[in-house]
Amino acid sequence: MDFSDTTEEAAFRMEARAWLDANATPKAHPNQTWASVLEDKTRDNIVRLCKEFQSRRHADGWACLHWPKEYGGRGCTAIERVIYGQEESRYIVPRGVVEIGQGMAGPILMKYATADQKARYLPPMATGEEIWCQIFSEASAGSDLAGLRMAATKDGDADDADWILDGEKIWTSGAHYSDFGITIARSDGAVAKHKGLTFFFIDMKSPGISIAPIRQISGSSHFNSVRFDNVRVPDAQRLGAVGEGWKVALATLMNERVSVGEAPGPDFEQIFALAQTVELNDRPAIENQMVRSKLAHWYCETAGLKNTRMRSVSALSRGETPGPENSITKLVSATKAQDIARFGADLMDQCAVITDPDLVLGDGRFQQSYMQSPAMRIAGGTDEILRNIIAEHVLKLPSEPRADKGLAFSEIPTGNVAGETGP
Amino acid sequence: MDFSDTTEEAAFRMEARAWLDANATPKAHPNQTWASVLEDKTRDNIVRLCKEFQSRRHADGWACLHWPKEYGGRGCTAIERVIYGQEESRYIVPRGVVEIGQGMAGPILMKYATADQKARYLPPMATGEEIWCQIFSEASAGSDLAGLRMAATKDGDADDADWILDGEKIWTSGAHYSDFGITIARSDGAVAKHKGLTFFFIDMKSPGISIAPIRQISGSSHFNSVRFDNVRVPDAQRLGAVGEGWKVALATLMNERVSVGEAPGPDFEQIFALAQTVELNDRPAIENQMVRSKLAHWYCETAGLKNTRMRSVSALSRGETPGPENSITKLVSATKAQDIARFGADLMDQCAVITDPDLVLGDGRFQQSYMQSPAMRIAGGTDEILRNIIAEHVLKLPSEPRADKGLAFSEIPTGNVAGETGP
Amino acid sequence: MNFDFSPEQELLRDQARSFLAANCGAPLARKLLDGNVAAGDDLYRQMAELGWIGTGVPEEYGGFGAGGLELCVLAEELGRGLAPAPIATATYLAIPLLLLAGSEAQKRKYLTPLVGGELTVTIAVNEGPRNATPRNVATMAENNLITGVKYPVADGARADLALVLCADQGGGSFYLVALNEPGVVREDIPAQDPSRPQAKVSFDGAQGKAVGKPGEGWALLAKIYDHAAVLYAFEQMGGAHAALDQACDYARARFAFGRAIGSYQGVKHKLADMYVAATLAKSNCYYAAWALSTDAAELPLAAATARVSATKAFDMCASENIQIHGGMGCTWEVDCHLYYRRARSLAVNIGSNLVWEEKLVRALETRPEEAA
Amino acid sequence: MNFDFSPEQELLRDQARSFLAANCGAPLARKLLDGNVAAGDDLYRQMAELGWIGTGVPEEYGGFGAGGLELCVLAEELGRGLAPAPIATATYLAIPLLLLAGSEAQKRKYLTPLVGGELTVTIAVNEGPRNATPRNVATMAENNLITGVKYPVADGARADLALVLCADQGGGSFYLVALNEPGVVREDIPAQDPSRPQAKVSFDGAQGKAVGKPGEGWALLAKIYDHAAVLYAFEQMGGAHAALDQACDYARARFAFGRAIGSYQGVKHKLADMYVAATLAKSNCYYAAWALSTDAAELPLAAATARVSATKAFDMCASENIQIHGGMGCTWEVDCHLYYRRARSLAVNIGSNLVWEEKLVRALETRPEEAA
Repeated sequence: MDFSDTTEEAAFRMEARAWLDANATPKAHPNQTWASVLEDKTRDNIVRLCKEFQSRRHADGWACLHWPKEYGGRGCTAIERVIYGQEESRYIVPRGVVEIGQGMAGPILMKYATADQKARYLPPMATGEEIWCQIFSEASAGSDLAGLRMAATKDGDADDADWILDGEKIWTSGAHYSDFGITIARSDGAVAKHKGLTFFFIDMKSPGISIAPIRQISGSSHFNSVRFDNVRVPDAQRLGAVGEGWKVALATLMNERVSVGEAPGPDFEQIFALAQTVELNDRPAIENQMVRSKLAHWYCETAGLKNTRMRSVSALSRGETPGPENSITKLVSATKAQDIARFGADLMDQCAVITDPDLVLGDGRFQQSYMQSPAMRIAGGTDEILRNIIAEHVLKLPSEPRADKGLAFSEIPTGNVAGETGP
Repeated sequence: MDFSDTTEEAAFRMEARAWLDANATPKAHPNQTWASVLEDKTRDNIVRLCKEFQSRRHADGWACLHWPKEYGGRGCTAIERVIYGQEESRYIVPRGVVEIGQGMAGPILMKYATADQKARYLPPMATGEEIWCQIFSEASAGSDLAGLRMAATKDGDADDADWILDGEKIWTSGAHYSDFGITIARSDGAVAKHKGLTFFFIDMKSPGISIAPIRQISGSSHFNSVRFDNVRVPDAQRLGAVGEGWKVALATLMNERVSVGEAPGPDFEQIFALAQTVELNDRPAIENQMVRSKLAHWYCETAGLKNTRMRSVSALSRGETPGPENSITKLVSATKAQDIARFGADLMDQCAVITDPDLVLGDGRFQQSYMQSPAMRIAGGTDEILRNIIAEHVLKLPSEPRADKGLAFSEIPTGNVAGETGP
Repeated sequence: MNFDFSPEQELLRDQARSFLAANCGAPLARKLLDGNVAAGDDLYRQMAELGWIGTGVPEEYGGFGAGGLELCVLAEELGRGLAPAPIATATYLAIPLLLLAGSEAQKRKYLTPLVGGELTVTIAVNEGPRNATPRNVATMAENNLITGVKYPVADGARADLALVLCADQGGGSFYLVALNEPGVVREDIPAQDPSRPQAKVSFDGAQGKAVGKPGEGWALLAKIYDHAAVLYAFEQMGGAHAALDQACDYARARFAFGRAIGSYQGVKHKLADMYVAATLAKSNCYYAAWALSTDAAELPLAAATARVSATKAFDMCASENIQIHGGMGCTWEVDCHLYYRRARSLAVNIGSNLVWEEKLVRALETRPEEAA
Repeated sequence: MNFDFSPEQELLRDQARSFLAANCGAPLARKLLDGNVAAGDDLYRQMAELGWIGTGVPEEYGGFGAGGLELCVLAEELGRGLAPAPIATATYLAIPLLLLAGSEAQKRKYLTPLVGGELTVTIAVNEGPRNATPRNVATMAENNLITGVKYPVADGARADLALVLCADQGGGSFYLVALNEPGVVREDIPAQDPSRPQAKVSFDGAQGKAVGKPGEGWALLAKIYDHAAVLYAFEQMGGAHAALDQACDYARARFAFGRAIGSYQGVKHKLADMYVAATLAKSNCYYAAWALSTDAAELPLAAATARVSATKAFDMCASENIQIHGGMGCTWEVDCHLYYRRARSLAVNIGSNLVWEEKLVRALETRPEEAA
């Protein structure tokens, strides 16, 4: 049991570190974010900086680590990706624009697109010249994503007739600045839910696409809704066979799950620091044993997640497939973030009602996290879905009987489809 | 908002108190139990004392408060029963032998038995001369009681042919000293689960009945298993129509649910006293704010249950039907009892491993409660079943789709019927 | 045994609930969230007309002379109806403080216009990010001239008057200060629950009038907090039930995998737990209402018990309501976040559960022997 | 990066698991529960033959000179296999204490027979119902004659030797006492987990030999407890996984309402939570194993973290295992209660989480700056 790299891993780590040293600034403290040092926080500037950095990465051979070299990637092993990630996490690096395309759309294109399409789309995706987004969820299809309703209709009987897309999607990151998107729609409502879906990639400038930001409960808008009104898509932009869209989508969802990390927000170190700062009944809060017991609990969770990830990296290093670590990480860390935010507020007592970073302890991050953490417990698999996954995939418990089993999609009970009309 | 009785209620309370004063000893402290003052704790002695006390009760008109007077009861209102219970709880009173018969079997007989049967069986049940038990559960039919398998077969084609019972029941209290029992068995496996059951009362001395104590994890045996081998039961002892046994049983289960109280075991006052007694890191544990926070939590639950019961009594006093108070009480108090037992042990630190009442703080009751509380979370409706009941009956949430719906009992999947063969 | 509100009090509840449903609720809260700080003014005047502000005020000062029970009923409905107005600060804290400690002249002068809604009043205790204890209050009164900085002050940017807690040798003293007079500067500060606005109020030699005896300020505050805890608890409990109702409605209506999500035990059991928490809180509130209305010796314990239970219940119901709504619950358009914000704002007003759990246990330790 | 046990260590695990499955587990625990106190003697001798007792003992004293990692692997399997023998007390606490503080002569004299299983040893610290602190230890040693009463002492009625903590002016001192010599009276006391028997041991001028320097007793104990916490955590974590496995097996096999109870979210989500707790505990145990085996400065923090996580995980898995088994889980015949008893007994050995949470936070407060 030791934490040292193999010779090859150590060499790769040195190489990565050297490149990062030459191309990025080390963080001043572990929780420093790119956003916090960014002077011009406009979307345009963020997109510009991300594209620039990606271009440098690509020029030096550090783009798309997991992609094959022929498409502009580096062809890294899983453990090399982890090592690069460990090193990069110590630097301030522009993030958040190219990842969805490279992580989700790229692998799909590699598997389902024609050689010409790959040659056309993958290189500019790798360089960051062209940005891709993922357009999957619908208001009435969240956990039950395969229940989506956007219609894909053939415009005529020809085998290669265009498709017409009609419907509304939500929770799309980066729709505004993306050049292309991958999406999935229902091409046949008369067959079973999973059987009637077809997968496409689309040009985001196609007529009929309208994009609107979704305001979240925190007040900010990190996602969009994307409306499709009679959007024409050439059959050549179909990925996978007609009706096989669910199989195609599943592959991207697996990619998504692997990339989910610990929920952001004040972490153990920040609540520990707050407890050392604030007073409770005229004594430092850190002296209060109830506070200490909570801190012990969160430290155990935090260390447990970190050590679980190390065991996972260790398995990767041996060439094994990682286990359910990401489900555990998200399940535990999202609730932990919400609990820490709430407890931080309790520690601040009456002053916690204000959010002004200059007047409230902890720069207002506890208040911010309180408003952001509910989404963490939902996005990328709700607490409930994650528990199902752990129970069924790891513990091999039987799945629930399905009320929609064997039914044509159009016959599946939907209630009043509350999601579409508001509760 | 006040806590005073109406004139009628006050008069009834005085009358009850006067009778109790004349016939029982007031408790020395609120948690004193009959068992703790009993010198001869043998079962025979317990049964004898209970029968004696019931006989006195009956002679003075205080037996079977809720029964009509014609069968030897007092015909009390619901609020009068509560008032009597409040008063009786302040006295040491023999308990635990006559209640099941009077609470479950009696009302069933009143509803389903012939006039002759009522005349024969109800008066000695009221006086405590004859003891009745309830023989329902089976190892493979717990929460899913209607999945029971004991077979009831007609011995011949005559309408009034005897029935032959074959199978094994568990969780029967008092089977050894009971004269009669009520039971339910499957008379038809070819129809749906709830449709093939028939209800009987039986003479416990019938040939073919064998009774064995069930040892619980605490080491004690409060229940029995009852085996039926070819037990012959006259058709006249059938209660309700053939195949309508479930309807009959439901009525008794409702009676059972109403009578479930707070789980026994060290309560808030006892953990509070322990925290005031014991030391933690050389300081009184009560000074530790983590301990204080736990105490506050349990006090809130304890007070919440007490005040919920008062609201319920208030509704009874107005003649209204009580709500889901009993489900809430059992759900909260069983887990609370287990948590308090565990925390009490943590407070006792290393000494908590021993159970000798003379060497361990709290007379060993925390250790005892640790072993008894798991059953509290299961008997009379598991935590999970109680949550279903609250959600479906109070919050009107839809029930789950039933995997056994529309199936003949014999076709319902049973897995390996683990309960019958051990896990 | 009548451990319940009277038919008259239930009538008041019905009236309050329909009034608030028609004039308040999420639509009004949203106006305040969108920055329309004056949106609640009309509502406040209407509440005054309905007599709500003066519910607990004797008739001689223009009030209705009703008891604490009526205030409890109103508070529960204010919680359910997401009431944004400064009615909580006025009726739970400031007016009771004036009634308790004000001179006869002060009561005569201020209570009638307060009850009528012509004047509004708040209470200014906190001084920044520490819980309010004598060590943490530095605002001084010299010759009735007040100097210091108070924040957060609920509704402080719009109220006409404030009861300001000042430090002195002994136990602190309250002063009544007109906030629109010279020597007072106030600014809005961004709040987690903008429908309950907060302000920073700076006093620089502002004119104040002592309320109560010198040095009894902290004792008065403790007494008023016990009183207010019952009303806050009712408001929280009302909010918890409203969030629970919203969650149940959604769980019945929203389908996934061909059936209502409320039919899954993952959702169903969560809702049952929310109901249990809200019910225990309600029952503890009822007992505290009895203690409040009879000024029973049990009030400190009963108030802390209600407060702790109700804070937990509202926190739980508000956050799990979002969870049950899934992604939609995280959008601005769906009302879940209004309860979620309110839950937190009410949880720390008059002190968080870290403070109230301690008060609860201290009350238990000083119980008379026979109660144990 | 190799944050895992080596193939050789995994081989040891396989060997231990099959040995314990064949010779120990529930059947042996039940013999002890039924009062057959000698039932574990054979097993203990076999373990000694397999070299387990001497795993962490240098070869010069008859041991195998393996490191802490091998002990961790064994401890996890002892937990899984419900091992009843005094091996825990000997290998987690007493032998490490002898190794740490014993004189060369003492080590030469005692370790070889201990490793070989010819002698057994326990540790006697507690004196009744208070957690063991200098204030609560009154047993005295005068001229190496020991007087005082110790309980609970694990395996105290059957062990040959005990390391007895005695009070003195300074920091306490350990004495090695032969328990079958004059001046020692011992009696079994009823235990919550009879498969881990407890005794009351009274010393009345019993002959003792000082182990370690005078006055370093409490410091030694703290050090040994940090060491032992890692091993107890592994044992608890092994027990947690065994209880989880039992619960999963039952949830897959038991049907209600026509389907396996493990298909209901009420059961399924509970099992997922148990798995998460057991997994976090396991990962924290691994880190603590690394700290133990390298004698890293992080050991006190890592040990407390593993201990606190593992105590919670085993408590949870053991009690919810019963809940999932329903009524059957409450019967003596089904094995659930063996884990449930063991979970509690391990939870308080070497101090409950009230003590270990405090140690954890104290370790955090004294972390070197850069670690934060």
